[in-house]
Amino acid sequence: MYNLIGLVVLLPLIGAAVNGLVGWRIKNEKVIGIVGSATVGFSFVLSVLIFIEMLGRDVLNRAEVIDYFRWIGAGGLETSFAYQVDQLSILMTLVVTGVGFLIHVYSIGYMHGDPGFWRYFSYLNLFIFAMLNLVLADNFLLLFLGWEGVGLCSYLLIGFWYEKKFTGDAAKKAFVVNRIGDFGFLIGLFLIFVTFGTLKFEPLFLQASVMSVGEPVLFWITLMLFIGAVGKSAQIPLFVWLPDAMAGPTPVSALIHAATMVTAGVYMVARSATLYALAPLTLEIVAVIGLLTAVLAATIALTQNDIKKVLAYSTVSQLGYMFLALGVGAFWVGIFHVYTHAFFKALLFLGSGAVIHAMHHEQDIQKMGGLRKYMPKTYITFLIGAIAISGIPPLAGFFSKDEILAYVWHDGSVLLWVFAAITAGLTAFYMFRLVTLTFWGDPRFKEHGEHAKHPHEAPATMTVPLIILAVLSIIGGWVGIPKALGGGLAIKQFLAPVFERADRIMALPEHGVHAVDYVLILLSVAIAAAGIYVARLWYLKKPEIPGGLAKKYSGVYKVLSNKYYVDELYDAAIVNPTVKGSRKLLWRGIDVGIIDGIVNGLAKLVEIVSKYGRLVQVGVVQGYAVAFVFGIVFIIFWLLFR
Amino acid sequence: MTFEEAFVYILAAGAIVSALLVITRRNPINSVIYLVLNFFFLAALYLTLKAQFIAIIQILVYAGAIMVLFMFVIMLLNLGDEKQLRDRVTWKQMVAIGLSLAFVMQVIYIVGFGETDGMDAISAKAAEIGTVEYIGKELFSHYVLPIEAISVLIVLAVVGAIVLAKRKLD
Amino acid sequence: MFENNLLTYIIFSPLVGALLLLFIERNKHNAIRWVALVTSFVTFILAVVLFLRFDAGEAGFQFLIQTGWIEAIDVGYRVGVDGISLLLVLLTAFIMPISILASWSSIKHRVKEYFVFLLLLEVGMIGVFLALDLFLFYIFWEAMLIPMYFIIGVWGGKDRIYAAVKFFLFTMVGSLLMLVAIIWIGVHASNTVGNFTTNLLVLYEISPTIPLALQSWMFLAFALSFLIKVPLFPLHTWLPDAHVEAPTAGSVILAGVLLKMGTYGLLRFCLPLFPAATYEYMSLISVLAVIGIIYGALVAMVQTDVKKLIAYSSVSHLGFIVLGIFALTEEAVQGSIIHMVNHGLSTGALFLLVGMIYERRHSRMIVDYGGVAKVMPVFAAFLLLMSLSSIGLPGLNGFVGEFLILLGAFQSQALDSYWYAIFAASGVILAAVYMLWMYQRVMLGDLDKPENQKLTDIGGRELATLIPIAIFVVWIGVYPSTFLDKTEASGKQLLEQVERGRTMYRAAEKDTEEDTLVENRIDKIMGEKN
Amino acid sequence: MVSLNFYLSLSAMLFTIGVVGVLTRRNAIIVFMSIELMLNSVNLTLVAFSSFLGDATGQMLVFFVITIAAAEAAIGLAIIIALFRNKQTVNIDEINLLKW
Repeated sequence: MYNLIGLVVLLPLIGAAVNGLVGWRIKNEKVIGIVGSATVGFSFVLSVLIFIEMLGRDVLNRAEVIDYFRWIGAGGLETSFAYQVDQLSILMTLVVTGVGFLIHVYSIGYMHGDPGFWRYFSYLNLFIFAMLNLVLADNFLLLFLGWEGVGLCSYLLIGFWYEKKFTGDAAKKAFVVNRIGDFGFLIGLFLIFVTFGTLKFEPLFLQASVMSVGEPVLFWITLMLFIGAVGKSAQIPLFVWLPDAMAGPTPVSALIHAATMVTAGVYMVARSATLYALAPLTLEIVAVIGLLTAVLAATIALTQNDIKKVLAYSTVSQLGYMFLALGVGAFWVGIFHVYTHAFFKALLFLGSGAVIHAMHHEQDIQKMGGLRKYMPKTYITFLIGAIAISGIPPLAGFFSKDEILAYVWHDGSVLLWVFAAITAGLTAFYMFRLVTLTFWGDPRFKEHGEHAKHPHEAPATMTVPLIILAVLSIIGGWVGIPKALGGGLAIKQFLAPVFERADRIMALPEHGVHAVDYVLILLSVAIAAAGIYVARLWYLKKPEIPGGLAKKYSGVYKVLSNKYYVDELYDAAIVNPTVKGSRKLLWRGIDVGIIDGIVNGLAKLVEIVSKYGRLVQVGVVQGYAVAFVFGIVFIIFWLLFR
Repeated sequence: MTFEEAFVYILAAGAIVSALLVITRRNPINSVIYLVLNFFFLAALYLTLKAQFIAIIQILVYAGAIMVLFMFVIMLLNLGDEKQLRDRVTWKQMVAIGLSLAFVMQVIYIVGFGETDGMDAISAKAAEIGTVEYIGKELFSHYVLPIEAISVLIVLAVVGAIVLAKRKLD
Repeated sequence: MFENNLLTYIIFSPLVGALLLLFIERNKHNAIRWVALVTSFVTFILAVVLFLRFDAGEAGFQFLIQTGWIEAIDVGYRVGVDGISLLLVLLTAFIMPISILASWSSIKHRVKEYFVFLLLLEVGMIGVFLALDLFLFYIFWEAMLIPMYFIIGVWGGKDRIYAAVKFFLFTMVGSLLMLVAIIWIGVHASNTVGNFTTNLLVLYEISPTIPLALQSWMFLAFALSFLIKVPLFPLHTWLPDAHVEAPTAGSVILAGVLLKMGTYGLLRFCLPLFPAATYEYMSLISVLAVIGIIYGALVAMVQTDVKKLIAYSSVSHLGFIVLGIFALTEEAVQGSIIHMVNHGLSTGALFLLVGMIYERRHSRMIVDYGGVAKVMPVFAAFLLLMSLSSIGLPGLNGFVGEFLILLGAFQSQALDSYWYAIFAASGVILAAVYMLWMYQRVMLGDLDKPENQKLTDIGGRELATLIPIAIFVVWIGVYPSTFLDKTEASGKQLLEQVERGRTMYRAAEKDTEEDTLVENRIDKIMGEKN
Repeated sequence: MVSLNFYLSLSAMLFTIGVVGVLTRRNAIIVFMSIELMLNSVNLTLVAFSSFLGDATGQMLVFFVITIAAAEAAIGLAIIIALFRNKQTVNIDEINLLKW
């Protein structure tokens, strides 16, 4: 079965090629949709089969590298299209193909009637292809191919409705900001190659595992790779692209900008866990950046009114959480959170998509409210998602979030824990602010008369994926029930071989069940519950409170609702000076002014010299004769007196 | 100063004056007349050098044939006086005159300091080699090839002159 | 017999076509076009045969032809192909039919002369890549200038004369110095082996014996000529003008092949002939290359004219290639060779695309467009593909070259600094900025200009020019081994040749160091006495 | 007795007068006559040397020079006539076709 991993990767590419090359001739949306979904569906089925086979194998024998063909080979560099099937990659593959399949199905309904329907499915399939390359690659270069490939698809899909200017801007911004991260990633790759002489994971990590902790080159490698992750996973300071990326179709936001692509950074760090474990300084940076991002994004989310923007900042915040987990050395927890987050965040996005669909592309939550009665299925599923992300047991979010908090606590930094806990509370708060404003209360849009909106429940292709994801959001976390609650942490055991080297280096104490664990669990649930309660109180019962607060702390509110002016800062500090400097100084100044000036100046000089020089030869014969005589006189003179 | 010497000096002075007159006359007709005069002086000078044949040729060919051709052309073209001969002496002319003076100085300098030993008097053979007989013998023995060549050249020149000067036939 | 003379057939088959064209009446435009196309296609087939019969394991020259020519100074008709020139010959032969197709309808006056010039140009270009005799090389090098001069000057845009003269003079300045150096090295050979010679194979043998001081001058003379052609910052200003004014096919050939002659010259002549001087000047040239990468990208970013933008992007890309050459590692040199091909394909295709849209709309200004993707979806797809290839997206050809070059430069012991590669890698970011910004302003957004609404999508002939390029773009991106394998042995051998110069250069460097040390000591002693 | 130097100096002066004529006059015919002057001064030199050295070669050369002068005069005057026909002038300042 392992040999079929190539087919898992290839199927979506076939789908993309079919839809991309002949899709515009197939006028039938159903055919296009089925081609798009079925290829991903088959991939999912195949990966499930592989997964089952893996579970059947001996624990030590589960990982395998399937080498297909040579890619780039020159000098000492050898890379191939080779896929590493192991616990980590198969888990990611399952998430990608599984959630991807649901979103494909959902998109058939969501994108109905769009003139670019074929194009959309082609891009989406291409994305799955690239993402699978990313998670299955057995070397950093192939990972980079997937890494850039998903970036490209994200570019294409954000700018899918290219007639609007802001979609193009957002797409370009996403790509370019990602490229800044990729720059770091590339340098990281070079350093790895210089240090280890290979880019393949296994030999590389094997070599690394015997190196001593804290070696400078490892610090630089991991830092550079982390810069790549910062770009892809939208962390400080490169998070600015993700909220703008919401310009794309909502299923795209669900798939790419919530469930899969943005978690690539987390995956990559987890994959290189061995390296990171050897670089404690980088791990600290990862933890701090992660936490800062989590807090910052959560605070921005408090004030946003665009339903998708709230979810986007929530994603940024959750990604920060994942990096926090990685930063304290809990690599498996980071992946665990990626896995649960994929379910509930995809669910939330798809739910919001259903709402937007129903509200005829209205995204402002201040103009919604009371949708509960119009679209009950969407409401229920969305609510499940919100509860899951808030961390209320026994939904998925609780388990992963609780593990993160526990690890942070055991890491010994109370400060980190406090901020992480506050962020959890904020998360619960803004999610329920969203739920309240959208679904509860009275409608704030026109229900009757002209320009009235008539919200309606979404079609089955959209609701079925919602329901499936809702179920997964509930049960998805049960693979990681902590010991304190009598669970076995199945996912930890499953992933352990992947992180075995890193764990050995980190040597985190295997903490047993303590009273403090129960306290922590209770605390985190309490914080989440408090958040939910406050949100419900403020926005449902006493809507005057948030308004009052906003007025009272108008400065803070302004900063938050303007996202800390980060975009403006970047524009003023980097973008504008570069563009202006290039235009005025480099192009007009150096290129046209100095270099061409010198060139044309030389030409002018020749012209001027010639202009006077040619006066010697004006065609008057006597002039020539004078010169002639002069020559004679000169020669005689020279002969006489030399 | 013997009479002979005085005679040579007078002839020399005449040659120079007539030459100067050639290049300073406005009217080309006058120039031609003075040029003919100059040629006569030169012919006389050739005689003092005992070159009778050359002197005769000078009169016959130069003064007699060539200068008549000049005269003929000037009259054919009916040229008037040259304007602005002296009213505008350009810097180019100044330079030309200056250069020429420098040139003549140089030559005289060379002549003055040159080695002319054994040549302070006309050779005894001079009277012999200047005769028609001697020159004729030389021309048609030693110089027979050049003389044939030059005769061809003369023919070519005549044909060329006709071609150049004739009006178009159309 | 066929195989023995294969290279001669490849070089001169376009010439046969050009001669044939002379016998066709000048107003039979279609016949002229077809003859030109068929000729160039035949050349391409021959080049493919060459590619297939090429033995990748052999590092030296293959298909050698050596015939005497001017015996007195040992100038010969010597041609041969190795891994470095093979791909470039193939590229040239590949680009030509495409250029001819691209000129099918856009050239309307003096059609016959145009195609004759194109074919003559091909003779010159292929000759440059195959010549193994400095004299022969120089003749081809100059011979190719003339058709290009006329192609820009006669069929170009409105400032064509300025551009053509600028192009000509820039190139001329360099090549005259090169001629001096060719004579010089020939004279040096006569001191060493007894007779004046321009035989490259002989010169390769004696080159390490040239003293460093002499090598430096010759290197500079050669390098200046090549670097102008490349063009390296700050010798690049002829390029934007020439590109903008040239007709589409002219730009395609200019970007696709002509610029590569400079980088090829570096690899074939500068490095192996003057190995010690290479070490002396490598950091200077590499710094300029890195400046060129960033500078070209920044200037490209703010261009208002699409063609100029692509022209400046060439400056940036060629900076990568030069950096790769002077990094002197296997990865970088192979990367440079493959990147020459890549740049030829992707930038050539970009110029083709710009030419297509120019033919329809008669404007190259970015502001005149916007939202064109709506009316020209196929065009938009190709433009995106080629832009992405130019950006260096993994899976497409541009990445293979860029990555190998950067990797090679990063680990290069000769350059001995990470900073070259780090700064060069920032060009990767900027490439995304300028290409995507251009793409966004031209293709995306609202289709608000009425003249753009009537644009028609590309047709069959245009597709025929783009699809082959697209195939190669993906092929090289996914399975570059087909091409990289051919360059491996020759690249390795080149590095060995250059390596010989290292000890010489190090020794010379040490001498000067010791001299200064001694001087310092003397100064010290003198100072103590006083 | 008059010395050779005297003849040579005289000839130099005549030559220079011819040069001045060539350089300063605008009338093509007078320029032409000045050239004849220069030729004659050279002839004088040749004859003088011939007589003083007792060698006939000089006089032979003079013979040829005169022949050439005749040919030259014929051609030159023909050119002047042709020129005058085209330009209605013999002023050499106006005859500057050599400019290009």
